[in-house]
Amino acid sequence: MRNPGENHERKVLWMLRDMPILPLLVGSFLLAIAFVPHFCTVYNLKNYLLQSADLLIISCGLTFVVLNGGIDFSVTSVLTLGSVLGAYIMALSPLAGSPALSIPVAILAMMAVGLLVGLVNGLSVTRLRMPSFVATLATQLIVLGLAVQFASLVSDTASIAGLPEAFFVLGGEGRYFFVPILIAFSVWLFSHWLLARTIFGKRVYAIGVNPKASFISGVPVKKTIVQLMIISGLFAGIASIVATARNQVGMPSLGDKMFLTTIASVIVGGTSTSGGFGGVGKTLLGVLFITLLNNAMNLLGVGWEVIMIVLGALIVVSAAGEYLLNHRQGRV
Amino acid sequence: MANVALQLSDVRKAFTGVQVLHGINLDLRAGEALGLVGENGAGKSTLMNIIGGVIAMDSGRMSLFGEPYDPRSPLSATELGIAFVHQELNLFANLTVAENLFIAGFPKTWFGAIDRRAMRRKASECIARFSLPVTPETKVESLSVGIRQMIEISRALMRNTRIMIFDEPTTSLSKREKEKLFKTINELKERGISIVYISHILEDVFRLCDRITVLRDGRIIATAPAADFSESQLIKSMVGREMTHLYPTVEKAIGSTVLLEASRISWQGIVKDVSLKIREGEIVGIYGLMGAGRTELAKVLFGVEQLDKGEVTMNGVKLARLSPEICIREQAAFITEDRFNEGLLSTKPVDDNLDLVKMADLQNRMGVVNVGERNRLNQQAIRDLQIKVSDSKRQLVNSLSGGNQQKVVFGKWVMKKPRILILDEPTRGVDVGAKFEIYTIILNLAKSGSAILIISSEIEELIGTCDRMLVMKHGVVTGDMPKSEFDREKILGLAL
Amino acid sequence: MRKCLILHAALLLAIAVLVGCGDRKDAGAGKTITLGLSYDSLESAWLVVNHQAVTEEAQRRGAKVISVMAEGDAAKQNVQIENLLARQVDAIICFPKDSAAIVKSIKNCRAAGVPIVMINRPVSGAILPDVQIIANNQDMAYKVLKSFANMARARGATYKVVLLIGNLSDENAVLRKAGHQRALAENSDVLSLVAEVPTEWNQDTALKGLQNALQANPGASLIVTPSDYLFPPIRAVLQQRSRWAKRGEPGHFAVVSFDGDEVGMQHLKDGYSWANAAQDAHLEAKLAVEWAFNLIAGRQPPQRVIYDEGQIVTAGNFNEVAPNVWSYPLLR
Amino acid sequence: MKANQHLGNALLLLLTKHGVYAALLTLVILFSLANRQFCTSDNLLLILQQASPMGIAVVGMVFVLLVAGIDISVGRSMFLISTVIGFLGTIGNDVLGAWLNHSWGLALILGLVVVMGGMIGLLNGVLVARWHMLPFIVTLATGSIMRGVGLKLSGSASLNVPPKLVTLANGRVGFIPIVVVVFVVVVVIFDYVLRHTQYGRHLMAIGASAKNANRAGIKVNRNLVIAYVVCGVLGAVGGILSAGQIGSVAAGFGEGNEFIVISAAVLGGTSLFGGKGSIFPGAVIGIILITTIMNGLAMMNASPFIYTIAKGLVIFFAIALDSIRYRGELR
Repeated sequence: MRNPGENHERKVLWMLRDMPILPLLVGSFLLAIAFVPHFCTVYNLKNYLLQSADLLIISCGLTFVVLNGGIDFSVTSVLTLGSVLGAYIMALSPLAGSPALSIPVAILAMMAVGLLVGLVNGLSVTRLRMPSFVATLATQLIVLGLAVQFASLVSDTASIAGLPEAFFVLGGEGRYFFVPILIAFSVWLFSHWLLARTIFGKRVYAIGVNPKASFISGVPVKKTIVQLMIISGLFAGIASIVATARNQVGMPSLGDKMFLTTIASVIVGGTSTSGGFGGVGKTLLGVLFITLLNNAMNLLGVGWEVIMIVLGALIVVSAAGEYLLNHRQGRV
Repeated sequence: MANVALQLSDVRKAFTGVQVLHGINLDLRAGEALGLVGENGAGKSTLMNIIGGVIAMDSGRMSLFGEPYDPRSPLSATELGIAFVHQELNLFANLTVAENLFIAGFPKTWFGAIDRRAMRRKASECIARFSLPVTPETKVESLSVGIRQMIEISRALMRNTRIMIFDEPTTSLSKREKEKLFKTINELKERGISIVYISHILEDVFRLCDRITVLRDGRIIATAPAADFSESQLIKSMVGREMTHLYPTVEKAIGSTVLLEASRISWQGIVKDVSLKIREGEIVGIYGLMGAGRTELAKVLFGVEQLDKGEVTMNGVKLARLSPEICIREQAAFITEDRFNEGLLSTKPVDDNLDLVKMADLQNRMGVVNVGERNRLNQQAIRDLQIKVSDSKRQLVNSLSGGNQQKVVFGKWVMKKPRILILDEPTRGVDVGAKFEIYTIILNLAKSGSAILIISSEIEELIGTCDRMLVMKHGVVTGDMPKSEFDREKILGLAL
Repeated sequence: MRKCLILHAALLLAIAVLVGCGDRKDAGAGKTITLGLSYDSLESAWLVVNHQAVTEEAQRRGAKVISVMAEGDAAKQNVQIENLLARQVDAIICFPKDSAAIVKSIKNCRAAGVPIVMINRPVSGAILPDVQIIANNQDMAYKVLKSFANMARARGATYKVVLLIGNLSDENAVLRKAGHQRALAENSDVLSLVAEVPTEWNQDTALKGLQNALQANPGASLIVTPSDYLFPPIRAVLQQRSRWAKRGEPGHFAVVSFDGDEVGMQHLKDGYSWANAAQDAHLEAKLAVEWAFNLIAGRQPPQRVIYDEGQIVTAGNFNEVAPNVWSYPLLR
Repeated sequence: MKANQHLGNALLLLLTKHGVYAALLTLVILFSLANRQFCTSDNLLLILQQASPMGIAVVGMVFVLLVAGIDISVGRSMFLISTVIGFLGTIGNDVLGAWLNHSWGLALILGLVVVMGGMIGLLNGVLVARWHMLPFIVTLATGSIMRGVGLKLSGSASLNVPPKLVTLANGRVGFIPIVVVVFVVVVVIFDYVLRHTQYGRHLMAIGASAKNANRAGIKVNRNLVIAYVVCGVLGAVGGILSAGQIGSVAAGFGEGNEFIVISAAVLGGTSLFGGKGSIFPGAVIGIILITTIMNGLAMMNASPFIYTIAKGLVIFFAIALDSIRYRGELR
């Protein structure tokens, strides 16, 4: 600041601190193009984007909660219950005969599941004053149990197949591969708009930094927290639509293993776990990076267990890096 | 000088550029009780925190019984025999009395477990000394504040203590408990332990202390045997400073409409039956000592805490329920005393702080904030309040000086053009120059017809700015006087 | 600042190392055939042997093998198969996690023109893979229990049956349950069902479930398990109740099993169990690789499903039949 | 109105303090009515036996919860530890094999893997205490690392554990299962540590207020780390016994155990906000209650998916009760 020579360095530092993931993403992408066989093919890049789609949707929702310094473990269960319920409506319910009716009803139902679970989470946090990480841990179990129980009641086999072909468009079947990408992008754009442009977004950031000061400044803290939990649930519901359409069955195990990648996308992207800093822009980079990692390692034949180790280590490194940077800045 | 327990020479300390202690020289003799008096903000707590190892001094020397003394942590101070009885309680409510007494070092059996029998025995002795109505096994959470404080004192006494510092120890004690404490303190003196006794209750200070030191504005004004002071002399030397800063003069008129009215407000036994009325253009001050219930009154008025009894009327509207949101709707504003925790998003840029209140008015039906308008208003506020910030979009609030931080808080509310302002310690941690600017802001707001309530522990400030003053003591209003009757000693007398 | 840069450099380096670790010999490879293996998991001993046999057989034929593991996540298996397709494998051999969800991958393979062979676990759905190499689950489950019933009838014994049930998202489990139930119904004179214990293919669930079922039904005397994989918990429970005894010894508790892997056959040989339906890990591997090569060469199979008829080994015919079972050489 | 509020508060206090006993009693009566086999000495012993391995882990979790931390990696550290034991058996080294089949050799190896559990706890503790990271994020991440390492070791196959261990975990002393004996010993030792040692009292103090504890001269960070180490060690012991009970370690082993462990601790009255909780009776009654629910539901032939829902509801209500008087930030 005082020394003009430091100016350039400060700019780089600012960029690195604000978006440490960006150079990493670009670097990894170049590495992947150079060294991973078949990475840079149309088929694979298409896959790459498709694989990011549902992850992006669900991570965007989670970003809102993390911005408040909380967490939402229940998103994966919403994915599961949504998938099973939607598939039931489209394949087994009395509506199943007419896809024109059953598909919209199913879509609404899947979103309603997310909305409802989000509402329960939000009320648990604000009214019952439960910390979100346990409230959602509990709802995760309950919703998952409901999903599996429901599936076992309506169907002999656990997964529900026989969904209408038209529904698969939402999952990017055949030449409609752009549809899920478009959905994910719209959700992302909407989230970005919410956070950057609307009063709701500004309030989310304010509460994340200092709930007490926000309350005194007239921010409806409880209402906003309920809203962001609902968004998290709702987006998980939307992700459930895309994921179900992509896998073409309703699966009671759909979200089981997805939480780690989701939270890793948010945290590695650079949203602070203590709240108030970050956003869906960073989450987008996080999603692209994590999916790239998954995709490239898969192409290289690296096992999923290695990917798990890498994801865990990345979360630790990101959180530690955040601590180091903030500590020096005197934030904390 | 063999009998000097603790010697301080030229101890200095500054916080964010504001000098709090200007070269303190102090001797504490072995076995004496030294009273330390001064207004709030005179630097007593800072001084004691330096001695207790909670904060480090900037420069100066301390020596303890002739040895150089520079504590790194509260622990090292404790180990060297300095014990602290704080205003706020330091006990663990989930543990028993005996456990609390021995928390720093339990008596142990040969294999390392806690020797319960020894602990109970020693604790019983301790309890017996104060004849407290507890057993060693009583859980602290079930005890009254007074008893807890006595336990805290006992805890300090258990250690090999040579110097004990009491910071307002009697605020929550009953009369009987207080008598017991005084008896103990006298015993301690006889055993050769030095006492530093900080209190606003001058009567107690006279009764207990051998010598009294008066601290004002971070300087020692006088140190003399207690017998050399009279109570009125003492008060005079506590407040009797020359006007160090000037107050702006703004011509304004007080209207007849009552904008803020509170009647018979009570909250949790800390605010008791308080009523007040403020008219448009009027500035009302509330003076009181720490713990008088001033801050709590402000919080209740603004709905931060829910009042137990009473009514609040704003702009002639009787409010059934109070919350910051509702108060803001009635065009009220509240500047808290705790800027860091309650006023600012300190890790966010200036812009994000300035628009926090106003942004609710800048949204369209979709909830989209009009960014252009916001930036315009922010820039206007920065200009109007002369906030010194280079890049309001990027620069974090916590990188600003105290005065500019406070101006950001003002800016946040002023943008909303409030009709009612509640200001709690509006110039705390603000340097002299910025104080003047803040007074100007306040007076101009009053000129434009706002009703203003200022809470402060600086009498000067209230005398310089207010049209009327209330004095609070133990949650009750003990005095109400117009500007013509302002008199420092009378005000302090009502508050003490 | 420097720390920040070093951190980035280190992370990129780590990624580069990971990339370097992967094999990329096929980058410019010529005409070698590449087989993609997508297994759900290798939880049971049968699968371990089968997976190894497939790999060895393929390599013997000069093919290169890329193996991915879905770790019990059907959605991930679909993604992994997409990535295998991106790597331009010539054929895929798949042990699916979810019999319904895998249909999506079959479609993808169709679209990419890559043949896919299912091994051991059948597909339930409208679209079948090019070839399924599977055991005749329902038939074998029926036969093995029926042969036990015949032995019981001959000895004049009657049994109260505790039936273990696998994960119902696995078509194998569904079919074996059906086979077992048919045998139970037909032989109700000697076999009566007292409890069904869902295991989810989880040994811990099986342990607790079995403990509770035996507690609730003290008269039970036969455990029917759909897989040798569940033998460890069965053995543990019986040991706890002092019922782990050989045939003819006091306290003996009868067991009828499925798979014919090393563990199951050893228990049969040692006299702890009565009968086992052995499916051939080696044979199925050999057939799968053979048909993968046939399909690559454009030869279509006579029928879509090729059965491993399996062998029913019982206490009575052990000496004659067991030597034909693949795991026989491994027995002690 | 005031009086009403007081009554409500008193009721709430009663519920939080003694609700778990009432619930246990009600359940026992209900299940006994539903199935005659429930209230037999055999079945009650079985419940104890099923509860013991997880119960040992709950004791460790109480330590972490007391200092307002949490360890959601406990299920996965169980998986890693048990996999290591199974893996040693597959190496095929003769010496190692002989050790695994020898009582003292096995004891030594078990001792070593328990130390490994302690190291995992140490890592968690250091990241939480020294690096000021949120406990649930830290343990989520380390948990996934451990799972990855475990899967890498086992190649996702199920591994057999040494027969000696199976005999140990399923054996009995007289009529009492050995695991129950181990559980009782652990409870007695750690309850003693918590109640009667300086360390235990310091944990309570830190949980009540870390700031005050620091001022009172307690070494907060060191005590915090030790709490995580205890949790890691006891998690490892619980995991080993659980694997021994099953007789093998499959890829799904340990998944979800953290739910059981945490909810048992909270049901037993341990607060998530620190400073409140006990091992006996708290942790013990908590894990017995959960096991009883599972056992009873199984006896009533309930669908296994109902278990998941029941587990979720139990943890939800336990934590809702715990949170009612919480006055901190909402997040």
